[in-house]
Amino acid sequence: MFEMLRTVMQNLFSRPATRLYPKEQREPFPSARGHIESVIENCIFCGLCQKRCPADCIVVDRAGKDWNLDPYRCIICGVCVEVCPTKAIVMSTYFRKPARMREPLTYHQEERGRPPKAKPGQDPGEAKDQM
Amino acid sequence: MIDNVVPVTRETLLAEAQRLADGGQRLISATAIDQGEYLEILYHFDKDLKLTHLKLEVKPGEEVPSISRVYFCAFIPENELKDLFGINISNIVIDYQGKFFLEDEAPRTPLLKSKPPEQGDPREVAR
Amino acid sequence: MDAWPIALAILLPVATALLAYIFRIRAARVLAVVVMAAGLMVSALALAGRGSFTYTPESVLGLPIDTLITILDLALLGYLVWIGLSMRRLSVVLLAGLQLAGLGYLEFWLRGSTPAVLPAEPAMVIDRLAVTMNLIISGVGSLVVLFALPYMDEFERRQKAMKTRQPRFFLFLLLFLGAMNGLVFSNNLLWLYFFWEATTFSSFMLITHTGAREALANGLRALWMNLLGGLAFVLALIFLARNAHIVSLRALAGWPLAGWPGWRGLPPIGSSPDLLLLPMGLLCFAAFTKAAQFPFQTWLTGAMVAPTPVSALLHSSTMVKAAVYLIIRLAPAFRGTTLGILVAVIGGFTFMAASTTAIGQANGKRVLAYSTIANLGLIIAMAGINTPQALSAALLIIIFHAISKALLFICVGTIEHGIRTRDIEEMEGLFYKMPMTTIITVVAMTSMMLPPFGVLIGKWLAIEASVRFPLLLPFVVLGSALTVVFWSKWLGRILTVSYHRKFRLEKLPLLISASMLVLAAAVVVASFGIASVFDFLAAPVVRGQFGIAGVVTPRADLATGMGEFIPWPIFLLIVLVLLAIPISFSRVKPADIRPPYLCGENAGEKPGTSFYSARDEINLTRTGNYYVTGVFGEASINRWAYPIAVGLLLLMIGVIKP
Amino acid sequence: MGFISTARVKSPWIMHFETGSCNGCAIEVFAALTPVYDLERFGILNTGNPKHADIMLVTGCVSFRAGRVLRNLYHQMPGPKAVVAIGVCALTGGIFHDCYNLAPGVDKVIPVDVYVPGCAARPEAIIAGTVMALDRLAGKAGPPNIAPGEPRRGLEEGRVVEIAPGNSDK
Amino acid sequence: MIGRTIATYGISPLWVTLATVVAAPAIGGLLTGIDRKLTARLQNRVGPPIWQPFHDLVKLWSKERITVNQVQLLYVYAHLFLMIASLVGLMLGQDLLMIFFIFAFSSVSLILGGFSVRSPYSRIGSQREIMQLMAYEPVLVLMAIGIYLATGSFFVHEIITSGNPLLYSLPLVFAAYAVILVVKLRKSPFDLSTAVHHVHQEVVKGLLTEYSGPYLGLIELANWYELVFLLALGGLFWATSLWGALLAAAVLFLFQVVVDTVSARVTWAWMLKFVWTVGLGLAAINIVWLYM
Amino acid sequence: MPGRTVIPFGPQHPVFPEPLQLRLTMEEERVIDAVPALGYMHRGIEQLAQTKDYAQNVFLMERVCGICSFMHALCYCQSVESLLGIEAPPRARFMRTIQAELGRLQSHYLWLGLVADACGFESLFMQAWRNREMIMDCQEAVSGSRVTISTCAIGGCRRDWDDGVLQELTRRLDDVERSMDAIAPVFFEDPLVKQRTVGAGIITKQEATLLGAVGPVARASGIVEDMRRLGYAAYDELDFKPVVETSCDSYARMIVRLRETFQAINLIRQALKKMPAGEVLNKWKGTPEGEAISRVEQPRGELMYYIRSNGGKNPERLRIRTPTLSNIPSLVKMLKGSRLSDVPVIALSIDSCISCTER
Ligand code: NFV
Ligand code: SF4
Ligand code: SF4
Ligand code: SF4
Repeated sequence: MFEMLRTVMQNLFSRPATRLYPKEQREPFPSARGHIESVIENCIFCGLCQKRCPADCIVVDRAGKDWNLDPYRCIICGVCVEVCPTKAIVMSTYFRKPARMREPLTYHQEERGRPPKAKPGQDPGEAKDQM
Repeated sequence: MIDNVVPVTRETLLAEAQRLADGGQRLISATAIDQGEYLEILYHFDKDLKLTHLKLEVKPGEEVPSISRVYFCAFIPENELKDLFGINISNIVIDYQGKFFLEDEAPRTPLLKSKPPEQGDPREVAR
Repeated sequence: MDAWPIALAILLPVATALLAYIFRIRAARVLAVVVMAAGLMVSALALAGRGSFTYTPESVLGLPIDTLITILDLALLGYLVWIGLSMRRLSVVLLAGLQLAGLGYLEFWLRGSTPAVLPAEPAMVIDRLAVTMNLIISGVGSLVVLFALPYMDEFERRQKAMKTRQPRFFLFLLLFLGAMNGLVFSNNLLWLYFFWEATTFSSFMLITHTGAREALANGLRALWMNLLGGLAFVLALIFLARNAHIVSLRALAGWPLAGWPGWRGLPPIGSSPDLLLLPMGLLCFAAFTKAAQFPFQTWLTGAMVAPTPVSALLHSSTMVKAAVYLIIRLAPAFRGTTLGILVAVIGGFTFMAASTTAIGQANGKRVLAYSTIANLGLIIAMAGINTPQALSAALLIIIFHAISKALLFICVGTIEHGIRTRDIEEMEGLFYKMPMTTIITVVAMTSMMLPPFGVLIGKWLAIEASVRFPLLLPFVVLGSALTVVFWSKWLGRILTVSYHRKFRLEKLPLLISASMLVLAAAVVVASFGIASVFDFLAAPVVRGQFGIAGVVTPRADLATGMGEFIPWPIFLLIVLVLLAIPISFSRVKPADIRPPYLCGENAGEKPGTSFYSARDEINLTRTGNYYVTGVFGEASINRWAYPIAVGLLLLMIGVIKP
Repeated sequence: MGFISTARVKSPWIMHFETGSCNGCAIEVFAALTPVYDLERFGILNTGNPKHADIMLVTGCVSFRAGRVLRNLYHQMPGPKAVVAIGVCALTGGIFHDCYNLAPGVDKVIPVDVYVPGCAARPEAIIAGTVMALDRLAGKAGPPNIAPGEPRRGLEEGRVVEIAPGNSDK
Repeated sequence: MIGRTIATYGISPLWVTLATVVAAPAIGGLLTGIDRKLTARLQNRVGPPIWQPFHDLVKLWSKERITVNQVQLLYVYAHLFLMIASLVGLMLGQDLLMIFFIFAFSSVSLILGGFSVRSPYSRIGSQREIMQLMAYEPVLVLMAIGIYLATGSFFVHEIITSGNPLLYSLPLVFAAYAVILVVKLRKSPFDLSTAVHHVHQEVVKGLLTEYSGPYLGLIELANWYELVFLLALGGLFWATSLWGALLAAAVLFLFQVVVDTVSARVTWAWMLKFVWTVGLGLAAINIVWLYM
Repeated sequence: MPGRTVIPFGPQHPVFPEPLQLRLTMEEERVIDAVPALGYMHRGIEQLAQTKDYAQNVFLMERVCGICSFMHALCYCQSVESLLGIEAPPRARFMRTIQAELGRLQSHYLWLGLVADACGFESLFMQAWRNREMIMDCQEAVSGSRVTISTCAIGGCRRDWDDGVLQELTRRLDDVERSMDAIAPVFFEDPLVKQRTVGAGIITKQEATLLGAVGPVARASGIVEDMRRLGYAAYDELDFKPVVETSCDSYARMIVRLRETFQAINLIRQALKKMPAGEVLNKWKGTPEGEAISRVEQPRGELMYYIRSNGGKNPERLRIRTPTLSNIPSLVKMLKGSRLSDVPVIALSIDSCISCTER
């Protein structure tokens, strides 16, 4: 009891350990695996990522030039990022923000050089810009 | 490959287990492998970091005596084998009757590659 | 004539008893008992309406009553000896035989030349205390007897009795009523002794009513313990007659009163009050046995094998009260003596020990028995310290305990017949089976332990009264705290209402529901009007003894000068809460009723009570009460309680040595 | 916001139930309660009892047995109530979506309000998800999500909550 | 305090009652908030805002009312009303013993509420609450007696006006009271029957498991009254001055907060042993000393 | 005479972070029988592993459990490596050791918090978990993820650490140790904690062997049993002695884990000092064949992977035997005769991890 008393008294007179998320946000570690994003313009639809993904959450539609990701199944292992020959998948250090709907993302490659487009209603963005 | 594999039969299993128990061996676990025709059951034992295995081959549906009277802790892997492979292990100290991990909605004997034996679902029997 | 209510009170039950025994027709018995109950109530009210008076009946059918009583007394003791012989119980033979000898010595050797009746000292004194007791005996007693009528029918059906033993049962039950009334009216100690033994006797006959082996064993235990007290009583009588020439209760209690005539006209001898300590101590000892104080508690718990009306009447509300009645009568004499303190301590100790033991009991009737013992102990403790407040507390507890406890026994008897067990554990969800009984039981239990009911107010008074008695205080404090424990446990169990079920009012025989309802109403009304009850019944007694009441009733409440208890706001609150019942029932829609939390595994038809567990089996949950038998079990309590109780008794005997 | 919805938003009590997965997310839920993240700042209490909870945090991929429990617990929560599914297991089954002993996804069993992705979901994400679920308590959110398809069997009479939009608004 | 005001200025009891009924929950709620904040700070956390309990209460009242049976509500009302009654009794300067009995009644109704459902956890909680009752009840009564012996009255208003602070004559009783305060508030190490605010308890929420929504809110409200009642009772030990009383109450309050944070839960057997030896012992020694 | 009480303890119960049910039959609060009911967390990983290829399975095995996830991957990789007949490069072996010990550290801290909570000691729980966050930060610093760190790969480690990471690790370790020193005495000496744990759930040495107890449960009963003595990863080059206590009760188990946290820090320091430079990943080709067993010492005890391959793309059979599975018989034994209030303490004293148990 007295050992604990010392600790709690120290606590009372020191700053709380709490990180006041969302008011204060810590910079993620540089190597942090937050979520993956596609740089769809780089994709060559080789299908490697689909083959190696342990959670089967990528579907590459070569014909329709669609790169489908179920971000709500992705376990953020980073294998796809590693195997992609063209660096068409990048790992963001920010975690994916919570959502009210659970629908897969489809990246469609219009033609090279155009920005990626997500399905309406979906925001693959980061938690950072949410709060 | 693994060493120290002692083949046993259904008759000698209990005696062998008892011998190992007397020798101060600790039961690690039991593993079943579906070989199509027959099931291979490996009982793993350990003493001073050295492994010993008992290897038993059974046909689907054959009754296997439980070693849980020798090693109380065997009831866990045995119930597991009963659930996942439908191995007919009799006389388990705490018998979950095929409902150890799986409940009614789950598929029967999911790890068995062949068709489950025709002796009826242990879960049905339990009910 | 003045005396008709007295005659009615004593003789009517006796006559009815004989009638019921002789005419073995059920209808006749019922009629006779109903008439008797009415008669008793009338007589009790008549007596209550009158001031104190004395009365000395001369003779019956030409036989001097003194002689008659002597003869009956000897016959009774002789019969008891015979019982002892026929059951081969040496202790009974010995104790009854010794009493017989003592009585013979008293009557034949000590009797002077001619029996001169003493005009100065009446044989019967009817004062407020006697009236109070009479009201309890005749009021509560009659209700219990009425309850017994249908109860015994059911009882015999349950027992599968071949031949009805009801005539015998009612014979002793009603004889007891008569004897009890006689006891509280008697001033002549010899008479009192006779009635005392008569209650012992009928208690024995009623405990052994079924004739089962356990009943016989327990009956014999009750008998020898009570006979031990009887022996002490006789010894006290002999001592009083020989050395002090006193044979009247009033004289004994009022001693030393100058000019008071002694026995048979002789002046009391001996000048020191210490001289009387011995007989007084012996009488207290007799009272301890009868009130089942530790270490004699076992006879009363054993007596619970008797049919429930017996427990209700003899072993809680009346017979055992005879003992505390005697102590209250004697109390003025030993006020302020060491004997008084010791009596208080013994009572207080019993109060605490019995309350503690009750926690470890799962048998409903045994809980009631221990609670009775505890309350008797508290009353004795109060009588022992005998201050105005203490006396008020004692009287209040006598009154309220009698009503509540009789009601409780009736309820438990009814429950026992309803669910076939008296095990508290089995009373779960009683509300669905017997809603009315349950509610009344709840009222009764609440009245035993919670404000604003009489028993608790009595306890409050008792605590305030014992503040100045440090030796008694710890017992009273612990005892009253522990009382709550066993009651709330039991109460909780019967109040359990499980999930989603309909219920219907149970059908009870008219006499059972009537007696229950009347008693329940009496509990509530008397507690609400506790101030009037106190003013009418208790205050005169206290004032008679002390000149002051000690407790006043300024605002329909009780105030002691140290504190004040105002019950009616609490009543108001309770009524307020009760008004919430219809509201709460109407606001809860069926869809709002969800099964209880079972860690998410509710299962089965009644999702409230069962859950899935290993192998997806459906298991029933249950929750047992805590009895902590390792601490509160009889065996573990007795381990320390017996030595202490025996030690206290020895101490008392040491104090009274002349 | 009204008086009542303010209070609701400021005092969301949570209950956590793990429905069978790797525990990673369950432990992160715990971590969110501890000093460094301190959910209690938001007035959140971990009640551990469905009858007291406003928000149920569900982790794990809903094995059959746990599904039975999950639905029962949901039924015992008083409305308005919200459900936050945490971790990809609870969302779709994640890496386990092909396993035989589960019908992956919490929304197959009870309506879900907020999905918190991640494997494991970080405590910050859990906080963010819980805060998002407050809209439901304030009465501002649309109907919760239910996975299409047959309701799961094995739930006896009297325990089944009809899965219909708006159920948790009751 | 207020009792003295009545005694000296003759304020109508009705006003006192009203003021008590209104002010006590405000104070109690705030104190609960401070308690939670302080606990959080002692644990190196930020913790909820101080007025958090009020949010909780309003929220609970606005929730769907679900029950396990229809009669549960009854016990809640009884608990609440009787708790208010005991506080009002205290404020009106009534007989201390009577107040304690009403207080006990209030606890018993909560126990019965726990018993009234066929839910194992709630009933185990009730059983344990009975054990707690068994532990603290004798100490409370002894405390009343000690106060009587020191002041010659059971009336709170006379106790207040009786001269010396009670703490001079009853220091050990005060200590015993501090012990049972922790028991009564169900704080660690004696949080046996129910868990106070997010402690994980083997009996889930014990006694309160089956209460939810508005009913739970009422119990929470009763808890606030109870807190004020118990602290006011503590204040009685230095009732000669308002500041003294507040100080005594504050000391007790801080004591229970700190004890709550620095101790593990004990078993009820141990609690019984502890309270009956240490608590009763302290009180008894003090009282024996008063007799001498 | 006292009434029997039968209650479900779990699956949803505040003292269990995971679904596990104990059906307790009690007399008053004395447990006379406890029957565990499992199956709430069973997914069927052993079967799923047969459908994924060897590399993907690393990630699956990590997710057997989120608490001891790294060592699952490690053990799996070791078993595959021994099938393939390859070895991880030395630097990778040291990195594996460090991460394994970090995992042990956080797992023990997690447990210390939970057991404090089970004793009803909330602030101690908070303290333990606050300290655990520092270890989580270490983990995140070295791997980029808090829980499932996904750093192990067949043939070594996926990513090398640069000096910044190593320095960061050294610095944070000091913080961890300092904060640990502050609360360790509470576990060691607090009278109330001792009152709850000493004598609770005794399991003697003989019983422990027959019941198959492993890890801290066995070591607290005086059995010197520690798979790290097998010398996998870099353990053969580090200096350590298994922590053994002999009082056989929950207190001993607590002390074993507490001392192991200090030991873990020590091991990490040693490993950091001795860590060689070089490659971290050996490339491999082809499909393995045969059968192999690999065992590692998890925070909760011995973990065994049995793998059999017939040369296909996927393993033919993968058997995972986790420590908790072996400790549950001991739990059943310990619970008999305990008090209800001790059930959480005892149930936690084997540090049950149901997700491991049921896979
Ligand atoms: N340590 C560990 Fe595990 C493994 N393998 C085990 O029971 O935590 Ni989830
Ligand atoms: S691996 Fe890269 S390039 Fe190939 S399909 Fe995937 S994203 Fe496109
Ligand atoms: S991160 Fe892993 S799980 Fe997610 S898409 Fe890439 S490979 Fe699949
Ligand atoms: S989402 Fe990932 S970390 Fe969370 S429980 Fe599932 S597998 Fe574990």
